[in-house]
Amino acid sequence: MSALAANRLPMNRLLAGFDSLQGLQHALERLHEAGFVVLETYTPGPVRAEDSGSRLPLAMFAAGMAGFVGCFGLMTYADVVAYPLNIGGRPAFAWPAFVPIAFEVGALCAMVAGFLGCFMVCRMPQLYDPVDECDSFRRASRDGWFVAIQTGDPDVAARARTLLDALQPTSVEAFCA
Amino acid sequence: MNIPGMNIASPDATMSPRLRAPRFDDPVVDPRLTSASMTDRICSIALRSQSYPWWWLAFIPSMALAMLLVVSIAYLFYAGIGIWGINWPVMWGFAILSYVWWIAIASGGTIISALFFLTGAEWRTSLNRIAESMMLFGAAAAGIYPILHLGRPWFFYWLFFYPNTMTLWAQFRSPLLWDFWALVTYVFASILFWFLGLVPDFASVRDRATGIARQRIYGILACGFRGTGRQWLNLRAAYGVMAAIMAPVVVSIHSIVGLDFAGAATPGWHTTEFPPFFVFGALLSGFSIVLLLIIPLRRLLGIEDMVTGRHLDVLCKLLLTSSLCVSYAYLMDAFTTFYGGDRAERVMFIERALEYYRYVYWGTVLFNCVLPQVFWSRRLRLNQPVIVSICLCVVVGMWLERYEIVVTSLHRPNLPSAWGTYHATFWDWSTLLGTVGMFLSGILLAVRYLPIVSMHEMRTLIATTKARNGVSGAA
Amino acid sequence: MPLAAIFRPAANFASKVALLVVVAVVSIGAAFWWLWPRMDYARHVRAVVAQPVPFSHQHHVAGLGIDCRFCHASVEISSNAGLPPTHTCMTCHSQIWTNAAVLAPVRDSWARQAPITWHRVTDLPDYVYFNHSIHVAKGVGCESCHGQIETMPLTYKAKTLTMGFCLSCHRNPAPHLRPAAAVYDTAWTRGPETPSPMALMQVNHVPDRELTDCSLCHR
Amino acid sequence: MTSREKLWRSLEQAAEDPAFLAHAAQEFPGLAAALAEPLGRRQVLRLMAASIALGGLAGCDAKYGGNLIPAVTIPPNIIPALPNFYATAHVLDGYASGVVVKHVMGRPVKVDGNPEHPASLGAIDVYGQAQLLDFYDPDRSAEIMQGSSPAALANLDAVFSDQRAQLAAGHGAGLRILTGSVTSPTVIAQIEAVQRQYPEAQSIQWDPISRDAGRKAASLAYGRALDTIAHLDKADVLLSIDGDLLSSAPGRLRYARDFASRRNPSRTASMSRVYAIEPTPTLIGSVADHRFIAGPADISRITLALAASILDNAPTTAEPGWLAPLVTDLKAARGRVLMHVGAAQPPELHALALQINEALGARGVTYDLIEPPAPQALLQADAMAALIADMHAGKVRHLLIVDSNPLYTSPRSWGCAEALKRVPFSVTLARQYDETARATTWFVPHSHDWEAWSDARAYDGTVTVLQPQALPLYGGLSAHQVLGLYLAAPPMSTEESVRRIWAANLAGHSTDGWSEALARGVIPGTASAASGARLRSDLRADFRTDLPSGAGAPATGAPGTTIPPITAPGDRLTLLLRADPNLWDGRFANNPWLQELPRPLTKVVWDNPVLIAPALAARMQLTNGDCMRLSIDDASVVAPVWIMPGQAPDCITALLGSGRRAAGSVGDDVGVDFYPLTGLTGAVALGKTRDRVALASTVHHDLLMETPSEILRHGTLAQFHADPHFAATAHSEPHLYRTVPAGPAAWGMSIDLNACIGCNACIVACQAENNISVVGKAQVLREREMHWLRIDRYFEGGVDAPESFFQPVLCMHCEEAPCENVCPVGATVHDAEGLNVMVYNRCVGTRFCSNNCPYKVRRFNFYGYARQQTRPAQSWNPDVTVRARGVMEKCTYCIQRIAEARIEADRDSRPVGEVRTACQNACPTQAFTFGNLADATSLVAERKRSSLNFAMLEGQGTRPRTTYEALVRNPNPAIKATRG
Repeated sequence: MSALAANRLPMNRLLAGFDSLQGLQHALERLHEAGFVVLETYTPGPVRAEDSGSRLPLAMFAAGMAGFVGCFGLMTYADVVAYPLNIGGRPAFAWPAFVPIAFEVGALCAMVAGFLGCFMVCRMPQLYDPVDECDSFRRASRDGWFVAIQTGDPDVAARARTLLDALQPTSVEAFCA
Repeated sequence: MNIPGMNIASPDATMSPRLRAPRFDDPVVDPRLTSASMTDRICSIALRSQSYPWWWLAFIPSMALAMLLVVSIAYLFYAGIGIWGINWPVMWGFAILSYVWWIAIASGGTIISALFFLTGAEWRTSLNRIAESMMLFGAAAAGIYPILHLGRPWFFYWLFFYPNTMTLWAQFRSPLLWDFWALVTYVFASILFWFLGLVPDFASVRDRATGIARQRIYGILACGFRGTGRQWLNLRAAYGVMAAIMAPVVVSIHSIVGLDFAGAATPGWHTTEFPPFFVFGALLSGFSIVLLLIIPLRRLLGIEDMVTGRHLDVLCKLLLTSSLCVSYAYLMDAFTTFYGGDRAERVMFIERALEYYRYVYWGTVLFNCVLPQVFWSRRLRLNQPVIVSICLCVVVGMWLERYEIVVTSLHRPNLPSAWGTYHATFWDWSTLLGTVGMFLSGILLAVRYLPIVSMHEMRTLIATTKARNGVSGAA
Repeated sequence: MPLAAIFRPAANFASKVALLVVVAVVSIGAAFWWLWPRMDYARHVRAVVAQPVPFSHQHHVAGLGIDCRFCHASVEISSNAGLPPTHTCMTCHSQIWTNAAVLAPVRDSWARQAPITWHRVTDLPDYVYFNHSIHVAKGVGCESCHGQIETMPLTYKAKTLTMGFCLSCHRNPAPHLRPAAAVYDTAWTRGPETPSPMALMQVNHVPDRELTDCSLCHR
Repeated sequence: MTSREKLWRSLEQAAEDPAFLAHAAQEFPGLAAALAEPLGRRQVLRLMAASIALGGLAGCDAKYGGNLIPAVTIPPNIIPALPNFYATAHVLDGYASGVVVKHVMGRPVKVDGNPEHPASLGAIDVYGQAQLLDFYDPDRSAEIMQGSSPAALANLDAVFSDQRAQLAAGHGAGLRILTGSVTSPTVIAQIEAVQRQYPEAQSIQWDPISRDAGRKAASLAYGRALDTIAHLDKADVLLSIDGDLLSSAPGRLRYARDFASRRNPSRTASMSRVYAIEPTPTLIGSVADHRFIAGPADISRITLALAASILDNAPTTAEPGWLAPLVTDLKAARGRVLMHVGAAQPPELHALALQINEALGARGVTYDLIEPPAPQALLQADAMAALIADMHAGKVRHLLIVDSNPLYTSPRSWGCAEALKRVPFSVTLARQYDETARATTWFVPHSHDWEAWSDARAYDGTVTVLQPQALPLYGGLSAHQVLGLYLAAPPMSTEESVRRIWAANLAGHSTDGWSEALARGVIPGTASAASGARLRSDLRADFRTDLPSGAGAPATGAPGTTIPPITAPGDRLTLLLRADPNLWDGRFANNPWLQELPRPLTKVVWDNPVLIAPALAARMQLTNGDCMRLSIDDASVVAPVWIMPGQAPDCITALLGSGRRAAGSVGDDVGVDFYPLTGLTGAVALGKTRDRVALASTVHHDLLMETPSEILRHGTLAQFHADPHFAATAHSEPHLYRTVPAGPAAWGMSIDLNACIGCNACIVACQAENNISVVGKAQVLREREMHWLRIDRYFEGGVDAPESFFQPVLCMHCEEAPCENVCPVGATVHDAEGLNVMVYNRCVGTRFCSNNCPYKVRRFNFYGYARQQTRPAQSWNPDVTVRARGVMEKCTYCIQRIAEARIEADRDSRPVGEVRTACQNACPTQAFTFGNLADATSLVAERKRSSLNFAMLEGQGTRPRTTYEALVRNPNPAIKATRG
């Protein structure tokens, strides 16, 4: 327990680790039944396999479309309205020639939107988080499946510990936030 | 631990792939691996306190070459592109052909990491990071050429279009402009795609790191990724869609590079088959470079149990396939030339195949079409020395192919009075070698300091294979 | 090993700040890159250039009402408006202000038959071939490009003279035209009796050609 | 050197630098000059300085600031940025051809032909145009030299005053004046004046490129020297034996015009037929209908046979087979034939030609005999040899050498160098401190023809007054001034002396006539009248008709007529030494334009390889660039070879004029000096050496193929009569879209392949007008020459006797230009009048446009070539942007001229008038026609309606604005195996 945490508020959270996804999932069910407030899970891989609750793909599609249309429009404006020039006797509105760049710019917009969007919704960069104080937490990026729950007053904490200990956790640790 | 299916294989199949020669029936990942052991091993590579001797042996010459690139560029900007071998009929030379070559290499990486991600190929998981690094540094090497090759490089920004005081815009009909934008998109997209995939692994390294400096550095790179449910959900979603975008982008950039030539009326260029032809080329060079990278690395980094015989087998099959595609393209090239009945085209093709540059042409055919045929043999698909030598030939062959497309097409234009020849100068070569140095230095740095296998994807893979084996074992 | 959080809580704030800085630097850089060529400073607009003789257009034009063509004699026949030779200055200044200190360089030039070296105020790149004669012939006033010259005690560049500036007129000349008589009239303003812009196009015989062709100015 | 550094300073500095001002001093000839007081000049030069600051030198990078330096007093006739034109003449070996010099702000920037001048008719040759660079040449010497140390004009005066005393004492014994051929009445008068004052003085005229044979022949045939003037427009059948009518004969420009007037069947009722018999390819041979290859030996034999069958109606011998039909053709066209023998052939053949022409009744129709414009020694070479002998003998005490470089050009066997050592006092008057100047006791810088008054006669005798275009840039004295030094009486001003001589012709109106003569560039009524001399009946009696095969008199070894061909006893290999088509006798060696001008047939630049026949090359296993040792007697020269299709196998051709040692920074040590082999009579022995020289040719591969009809279309007169449209394409390509430029004008060009004689005048004209850089041999070897206009040369048929074709290629200004839609920044676009515009300052240098140009007419600045030029800043054309490094450039149809025309037309609110491109102006044969296609009455529109009109690479669908008229040749149906 680091010096930092010592002069902090009372330990009002618990971090419980399990050595498998199944263990974690089981624990989550029990915690829910017992009506504990599950704050967050920290896992070495996705907890639910492939399901999409994320709105990012939609955002990326929108950005991509915007990029495509905007770029295509700009090119059309430039060649048809702003400064029409006779280029090798080709028509001013040479729309097929506008497609490639519009596509590339659209794709770029989508990629950027996805990247920034992802960081935003993931609340990154978040260099410090109270849970970092837990010694066991380092395993979360290796093979430890962790759940953090809210424990207001000590007796709730006690109940939580007893419940968790019954689930063969690899570790249970209190921390404060 | 009982591994089902092993009983049919020869006894030594139970040995770890790290201790024996690769086999076609190797699992994509050694069942002995666990998330923990895999993660620790990969992180330990990035966290080594001092580098391997072989690493220095490779890195110092690479860096020297990269320095040569700096010198070449400095002199180029000082003296002008007259220092290159380009001339009146052959206005494009090494700069463009090396650009195309590098782009193809980079694209190969993208195809493995993005396209096969979408197809859910399991063997792709452990190669993903290497392939993406290859994409990144290949794109970087390619990316400098379009600016270097300009007569007045300091005006390169005229290719962006924005309201300026001249009220001038770009010329959107030019394939070169398409190419410029495809390249800009490709380079930026590659970086984002590559980095997003790295974030969870940086987190793993951060948490294994000792010493405040490393912890902080990897901590910053990990941007505070902690594997929360929300992070996993969105990161996987974003990564998936990005992969879905990278796939068409990589196809588009290579088609557009093809259009740089097909869009011109020049004999030898003016053919509609170029866009797919160039994509085939990208596949071929991509697979060969990946093989060239993983074969030494799996040994040197001791990851034979993650990059197994199965990987070699698959990649060689793919290399053979793309070689067949390329061969088809060459055949069509010849066919359309003579079927089309344009005099200049015919003359140019005959000159290309039989005259001054004939060695380039036939070298291309030998390296890209003939040699890869050995991979019809399963035994040779696992013979690492053979694979390496074939892949080296293919890499050279792909470069020769671009030489043939760029130079030999240009040296025989419509008017016989304008015919000429092209000879590279020292500065052509120094620039090319310089980019090779830059590429290798980049790869080596990545190997040394980055998690060279995508750990979070490997963890999933290990889990799923375990699950599958458990099921089949019960059956 | 004693494990502890790698970062302090402050790191979160620091990282946010860092991000903001990066964004700021990039956007400010871009903005400057875009704005710089549009700045009067970069274009030397309203920058007074020191001359061997502090010649005042205000005095000679507004004050004495000397016609532009008296000094810029070839403006109607040549691409080059022409700069007055010392001889032109001396036509008057051999009679008046014969020993004014400011005019010493002029008298000296005449005495030594050595030219006066003036410093350029209005400059176009060498690859732009501007022709004065055609512009004045079609009713483009001096003022359109040289500004309110009659208000300049010391001469400065009045307009940006960017390509955009030229095109703004070449794309739609009509509003910039004057009656032939008013081309050199610094005081002229469009009045009720002035023909409409379209009428001026007719009167001044502005040719029916593509005025935004590159070949018009670049050779 | 120093002068060049000055010239290369930034313009602002330069304009204020007094040294620069002095150098750049200009003058106003013509009307103004008659009145201008000396003050006027200094003022103009200031104006000129100003003009430079006012954007005279245009570059591709914008820079703010700079100075404006107006004149103190504006001289008359000078309007800033508007051109002035002054007539004068270009003199080569004494013969004048009228030119008009274009000045901007008082500095010459371009030379064109003078339409009023009979020898020019507006056309101009490469030498005439290259004068511009000679005039500005920074290597021109500015210092009087005594021995090898600089001296002042005062010293010269002093020395001459006691020289005058000495000479006067001896009545001028030992005084010799050596000049090139002189037709200038003023100079002749002055020399006569000198000879009056010093009776013993002798004057010698000598040119290394000799025309003695003609004079000798005339004296044989008519008892005195007469000049022959051809009227090719009158000749139905032209027989040219080793002819130089179109290449080096005086009046060649006029001849070319007349020649072309009978070559395009769609315009001339009766097309002429041209036979050429020659040992080495010449221009006229290349455009002839029949070119027969005959070595020097055969030529004499054939000519004799010809003479026999025409003069004595002897039955023509069986061989060669074509002789009989040729004779028949000649006889059939009686009275409308011309037989011409080239200057390189011996006098006897010339005499025969004169006789045959008379016999065929051609005299007075297809040619005239005139009194020579200026008296000449019958055999210059003999006179020169005698002079050198006198020098050896120590008889020469005082030698003045004007406009001649004997130490370089005289046969080494004569020992001019040693002889000169024995002359106590010798003066060279030359522009460069050349080979001879370094050997004489005194050197005086010679003012350029544009820097002094003089006069000269054309090939037909017409007189042009040479008026100065500028004050001497590098000081220097004119020939008149130097000759004046010999006369005790202070000489009158040169202008005065010239005027005085012509007062008579211009009588009646004193000033006006003079001014008009200056303005028009000719003095009326000065052409020589046709001579009535009668042919000697016993002509052939007194010269040997049993000419030793191997051609003639010279073989006897008397340094007689032309530089003698040499016959080796063993293999009968003859060395032909000819004037260089670019460098002439070497006097233009320091001219970068001419050094980099592709030789018409070999396209070789910066070198003068020996031309050998393919057969010989095969026998000796030689390829282009292999070095051979040519030795005659004890003289030998090592030179690279060039395989010349159509060269006679029993002779090799070498060009004189290269390998200068003291020409200047450009010309020194370029190529090989063949003068050591002149004047020798022994056998020429060939020895292969191990050396190789990289020869720079603008045809970058040696290839002989059938010219595809999509590129160059040609046929015979028979074909044309059968179907006048035989060359036109019937079908028209389908198209998706078609944008027709709005206009008002529609610029286009038509090039008549029947007229093009490959003389290169257009190339130099283009280079001069458009500020095209010279890149040097190394860059040409790397295929980076910059000429916007090139003349493609195609061979067809066997290597030994191919048919050759010329095709000028410049930007086609395609309406659907492939270059435009591949440029990413729109640096090359179309304008409303159909011009394919290249906007240099927008170009970023991707070079895609060049890759996509089917005609490969685009040139790229791989380096900053413009910055490397040796020409001073003020010699550039101020109306054309000087292209920077990394920028593409190409033919613009002389857009600066179009722009000026547009502006003038718009200013006066009238439709645009005639615009002539530089190439069109220069072309002697009017092969180029440029103009406004929108105007159906324009000449170009008419030419495009010609039945021969075709577009190059029509299949590309580029719809070029430049089209060609197909080449039609008129072979004699009776001669089967046409060529050779």
